[in-house]
Amino acid sequence: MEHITNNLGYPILSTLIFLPIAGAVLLLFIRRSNGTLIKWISFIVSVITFILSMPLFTHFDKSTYTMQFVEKHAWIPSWNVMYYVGLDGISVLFVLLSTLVTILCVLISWEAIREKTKEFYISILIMEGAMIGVFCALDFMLFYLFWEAMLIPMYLLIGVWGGPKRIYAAVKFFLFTLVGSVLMLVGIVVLYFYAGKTFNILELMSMTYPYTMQVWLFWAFFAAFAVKVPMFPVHTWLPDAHTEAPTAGSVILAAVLIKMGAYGFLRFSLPLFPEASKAMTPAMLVLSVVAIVYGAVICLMQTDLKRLIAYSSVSHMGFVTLGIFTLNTQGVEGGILQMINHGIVTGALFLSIGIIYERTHTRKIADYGGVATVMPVYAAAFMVFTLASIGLPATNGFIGEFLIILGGFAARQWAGVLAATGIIIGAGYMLWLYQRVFFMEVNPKVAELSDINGREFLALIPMIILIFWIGVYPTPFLGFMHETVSHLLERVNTGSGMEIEMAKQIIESIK
Amino acid sequence: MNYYLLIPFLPLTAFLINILFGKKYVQERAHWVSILAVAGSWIVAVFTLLKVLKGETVNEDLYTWVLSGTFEVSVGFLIDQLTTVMLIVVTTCSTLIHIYSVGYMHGDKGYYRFFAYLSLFTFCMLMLVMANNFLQLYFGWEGVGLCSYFLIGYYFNKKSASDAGKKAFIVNRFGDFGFGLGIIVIFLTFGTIYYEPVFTQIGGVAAQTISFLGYEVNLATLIALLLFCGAIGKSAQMPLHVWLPDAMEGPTPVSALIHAATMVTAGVFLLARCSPIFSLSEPAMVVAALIGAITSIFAATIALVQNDIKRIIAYSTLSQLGYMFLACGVGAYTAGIFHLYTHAFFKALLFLCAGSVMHAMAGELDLQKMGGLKKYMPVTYATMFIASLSISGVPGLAGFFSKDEILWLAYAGPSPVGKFVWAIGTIVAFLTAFYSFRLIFLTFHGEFRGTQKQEHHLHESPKSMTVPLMLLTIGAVASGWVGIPNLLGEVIGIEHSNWFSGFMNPVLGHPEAHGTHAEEWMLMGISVLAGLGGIGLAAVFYLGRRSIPVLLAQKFGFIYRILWNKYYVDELYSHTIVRPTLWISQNILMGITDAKIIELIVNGVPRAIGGVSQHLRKVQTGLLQHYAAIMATGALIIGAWILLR
Amino acid sequence: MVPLNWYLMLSTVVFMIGVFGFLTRKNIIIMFISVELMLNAVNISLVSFSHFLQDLRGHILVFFIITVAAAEAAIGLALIIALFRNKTTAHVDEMTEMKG
Amino acid sequence: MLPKLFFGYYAVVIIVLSLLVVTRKNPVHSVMWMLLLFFHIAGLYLFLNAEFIAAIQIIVYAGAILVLFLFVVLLLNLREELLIERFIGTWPTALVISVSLLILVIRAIQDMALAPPGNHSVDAIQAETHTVALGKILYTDYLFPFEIASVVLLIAIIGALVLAKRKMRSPQ
Repeated sequence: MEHITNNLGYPILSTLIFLPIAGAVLLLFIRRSNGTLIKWISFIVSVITFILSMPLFTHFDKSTYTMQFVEKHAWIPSWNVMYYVGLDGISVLFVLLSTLVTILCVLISWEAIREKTKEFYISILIMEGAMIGVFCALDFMLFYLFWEAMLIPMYLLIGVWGGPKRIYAAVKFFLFTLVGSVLMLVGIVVLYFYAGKTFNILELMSMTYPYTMQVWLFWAFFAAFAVKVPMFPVHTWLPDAHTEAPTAGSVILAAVLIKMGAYGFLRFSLPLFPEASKAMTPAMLVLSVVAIVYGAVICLMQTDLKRLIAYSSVSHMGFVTLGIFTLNTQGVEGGILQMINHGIVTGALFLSIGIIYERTHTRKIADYGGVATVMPVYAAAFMVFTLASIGLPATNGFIGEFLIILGGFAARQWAGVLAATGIIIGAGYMLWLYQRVFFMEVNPKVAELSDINGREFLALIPMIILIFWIGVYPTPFLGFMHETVSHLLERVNTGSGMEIEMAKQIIESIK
Repeated sequence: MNYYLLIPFLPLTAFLINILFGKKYVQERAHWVSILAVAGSWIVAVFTLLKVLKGETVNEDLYTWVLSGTFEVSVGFLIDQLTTVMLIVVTTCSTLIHIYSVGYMHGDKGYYRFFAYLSLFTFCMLMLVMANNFLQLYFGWEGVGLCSYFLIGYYFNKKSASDAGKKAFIVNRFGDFGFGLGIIVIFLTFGTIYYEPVFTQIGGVAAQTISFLGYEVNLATLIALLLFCGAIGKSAQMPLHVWLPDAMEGPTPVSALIHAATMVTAGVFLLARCSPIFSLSEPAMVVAALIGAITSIFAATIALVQNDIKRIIAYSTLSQLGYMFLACGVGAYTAGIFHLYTHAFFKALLFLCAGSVMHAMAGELDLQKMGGLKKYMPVTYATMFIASLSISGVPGLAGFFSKDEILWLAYAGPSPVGKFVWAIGTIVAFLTAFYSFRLIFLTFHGEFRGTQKQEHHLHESPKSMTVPLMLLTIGAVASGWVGIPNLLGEVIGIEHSNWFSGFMNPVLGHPEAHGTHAEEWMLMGISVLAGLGGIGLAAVFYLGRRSIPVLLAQKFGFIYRILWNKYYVDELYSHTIVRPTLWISQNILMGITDAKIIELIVNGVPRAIGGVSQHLRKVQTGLLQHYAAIMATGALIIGAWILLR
Repeated sequence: MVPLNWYLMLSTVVFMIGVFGFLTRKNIIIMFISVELMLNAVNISLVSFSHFLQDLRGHILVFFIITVAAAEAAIGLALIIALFRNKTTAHVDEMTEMKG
Repeated sequence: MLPKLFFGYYAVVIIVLSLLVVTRKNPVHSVMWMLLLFFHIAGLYLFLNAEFIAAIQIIVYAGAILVLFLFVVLLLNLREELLIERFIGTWPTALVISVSLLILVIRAIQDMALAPPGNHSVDAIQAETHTVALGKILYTDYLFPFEIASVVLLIAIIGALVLAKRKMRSPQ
């Protein structure tokens, strides 16, 4: 199990985790009144982090499923807790996404955040460190630490810099996620004791657990991940949180935070509890399909820009969970790619909405109309995001959704068919939104708007490039996953050896 | 790099230049970029045609597009006879319409944008026809749909235009839903979605059945019908035809290029491309033939009573597309493609003429306000008259040859519904001639019925518009001469005069026809008579006694209203699909599930905890000594428990 | 010889008087004095234990208790003064901000 | 017999004085009774061979802490004090709690067993005097706590200063 490959010779992951946090500490010593310096420092820190994360893209060894860039140190020896980080094909892209998105968040908040600037950027940078930590952690205690650590800056982002109902939204967000993760903590502790006091995720993954225990733990972890995704019945925090959060908060939430649920399913639920996952597949597929259709239909009647995009996230994340629980190559790879896609596209949509919200201070769709006339460049960019969101070929959304539907259809025909209806409705609500905001007569309320400036353009352009890059030539991105996914599916589909154990027990009892 | 890559990528380059630099740098010169690119494509396409004539076909991959497990698909190009025909049709029409647009769109605010979209469309259409696998076909398929959306909604400040664009896109999505599933079923059956292996293996699995959503279905039928869903969406066949008439909100060159000549015929192209699959499934063929026949008569009847000049042509397009489907449905793929090819010329011409009329009438579309335009715009009149003759099937013109071939093969072919669709086709031929000439007579003959101001404004269109008209007229007249039926060919002394059919033979095969020469002459006579009869009747109604149509409309008011309201299909969809969905969204999902059930649980638990704590808080008196006393009591209890245990 | 138990009982009685005073008096200074009383009661028992066990560690403890008591008195009384300045009362029943 | 008499005297006086301390209405009286109480406790310490402790009991407690108390008491409003009820309303409950605890602890004392004695017998202490014996332990085994105690005192001094200081007028 312990093949350590691809060491760059320096602790790249720790650098990525702690550089933003160090930046946040540095900000502590800057005078509150010196807003420009604060912004520049956070911008530079995020850019450096992004540049430093580039070796992950270029030096990742795509021919192996093992963990790469591994660092392992004892941390709390008495509990056998380790500082153990590493990346594989599932997680590497998310680290890159996190570092990219943080830059854009800093850029987009440049003018929008005028109060408590210092605290805002500190929160953003700490958030970045914690997000990267979640994706890298290979020790359950470390993972849980980062997982919960993310909550605090996000809670502050919503609760301090949010809209009028921010307290309600922040508390709702916090409680939902906390309730879920506490159940996961119980699951972690159970695993810890069952496996002979180890938090090492890789070690835990190579063990065999009895079926009943798997099922219980599956649901415990499900609670944490389903809330984060969010899956169908526990999705209501998302619209509130998105609506009230400041732009940067929404972007981080959409682009990275809600990916962690789906990431958790892939990283933990499937390999740790293969038999339970397999047995629960129908339930998961039903929930996913319901989320797809439900989220899409409910989008049709939204009157609030952000709320609409938030519900569309529910629908799109339904695709992701559907893909994951198809348990076949196309579905899972499509699911992972769709997570990236959704991060890019929905992140970009929230960036765009933030741009226009900054000008008009209204999120009501009815207050817009004819924006394409006054802001043509912005309209063009938003069109690209809309098209990617509805999965037009040559944009990234298509590749992901097609692979997922293909996988879904192969797993259960009804799942593929129903998921495909989500695409029809998706086109409906997104185009309707676009029409009401950008087309038709120019609403007097928006007649005076100026088109986007260079800074805003800079924040959108990486997303546009990525959308077409993944859409036209996804091989570099899909290439990361092949080995890891096939290894994962091998583990899930051949089982953890539980049947053999059970057979042995039966033979014993006969004797 | 291969030469044929220039065909799609020249227009793509033009699009990128125009969209990125159009506003600031290119501006009024945008048409040069696009026209040069499309003309370049045309030249390469002709070059390709010459190569294919020599028998050199191409089937190559450019690069791997998607790779996931066993699912592998490339961006690849297949150039065979069918592709070549489409390439010629697309690049020719596109080039001429680009030139026409220079005059038509002159002075428009979004000039560069218009040409950018046209070029993008051309790119997508070319990718569609040149694909060598289903996924790339799907890419082009959705791409042209997107361009159609952009161009229909080109005047996006108009609500009706943006509505129409959106409608087109969403209705097409319904079709693409089936198409996408079809591709998935193909992959799961064959393990590949390249045309070549699929078409070679389909014979082996055609007899298999597959359980689809609990039903046992024949595999070939299932695949064919799913693909057919896509085709009826794109080609606006019943029941997904509703978007095409509304699509006339776009600028007229767009209607000519996208909604007449090229994009809407993609459905026919798909049927022809997948003919190996369709041919194996009789049910799918019958469905295609019937849908085609029904659409053609359905649209033709609506066209009889409409007054909007572009809508009449749009319904005419629907009707002609129905013809092509009908042809494919009876196995006459060659005839379908032949009709596609001739139709592209005369229908594009009709639209461009209508555009020319609109140009003169300052955007007026109502036939009732026109009349007597003949003397103001002779070129437009002449070209449109010829186009109408061609669509009516007057012998010698392009429409005659293709229509005649379809009707003959429907009648004489092996299809179980052949005779029936032949009868409908013949009736439609009559109706087509009637409404086409109704349009001509009401527009160009008689007295002008518009306002003084409009009359003053009347003028012939500029050269950039009339020259393409004249060039297309050549196509409308002569394009059919490559497919003269052998029967006629013998008479005029040319052997193998149906050269087109021979050319397509390697791809589409040769349809069976069982009939005598006498029968063939008779059918030809009937269809010519139907066409001439339609023209004659229109002349009687609209040149002679103008009172007859009014009287008929009054007498059969019920039928007239149904036709005028297009059989109420839009209303039907609005009441059965759109509104219920919105109602469910608003009242059930937002009103009950999310707001009541889930929120009740979500907010109810904390509220219950809050309620309990309201009582518990009374323990907190705030008096220090009470806390201390409780602490002491605790110590007492613990001590007692330890000591007295 | 006086038995150890006698000392311990004395200590207990004094301690409980302190508890009673702490639990009942309104005046915060008397409450504070009651705390000192309790500390002294404990000191008595510690010194007597030390004597009977022949071990000086009890004395050490008493020594530290007195130190802490001094610190506590200084801080506590300063708090009382600060409190009195804000509230102009030294009665705990008038300070019930923590009431739920 | 004599030691028991002696102890009896101290015990009775200490208990009575304790009761007086907690029941007097006037805080000044309470403090005064407390002073007397401390002297008696010091006497009891002498009785237990703890001379040094007895000395600091007088010096620190009686001399420093109580004076501090007295200062504070005199700062407060005494006149109002004499007018109001001295106990809170629920004092019977507190009495029950105290008495129950008392019974419990006395009961516990009954079945107590002593550990084996250490090596600081009365004779040993007297041989080198109590202060020296205590100092030897304090400055060797308990040096670190001793230092901490000094820090605690320092903090207490600063803390008391900060707390009791009148609020500076804020800059605005």
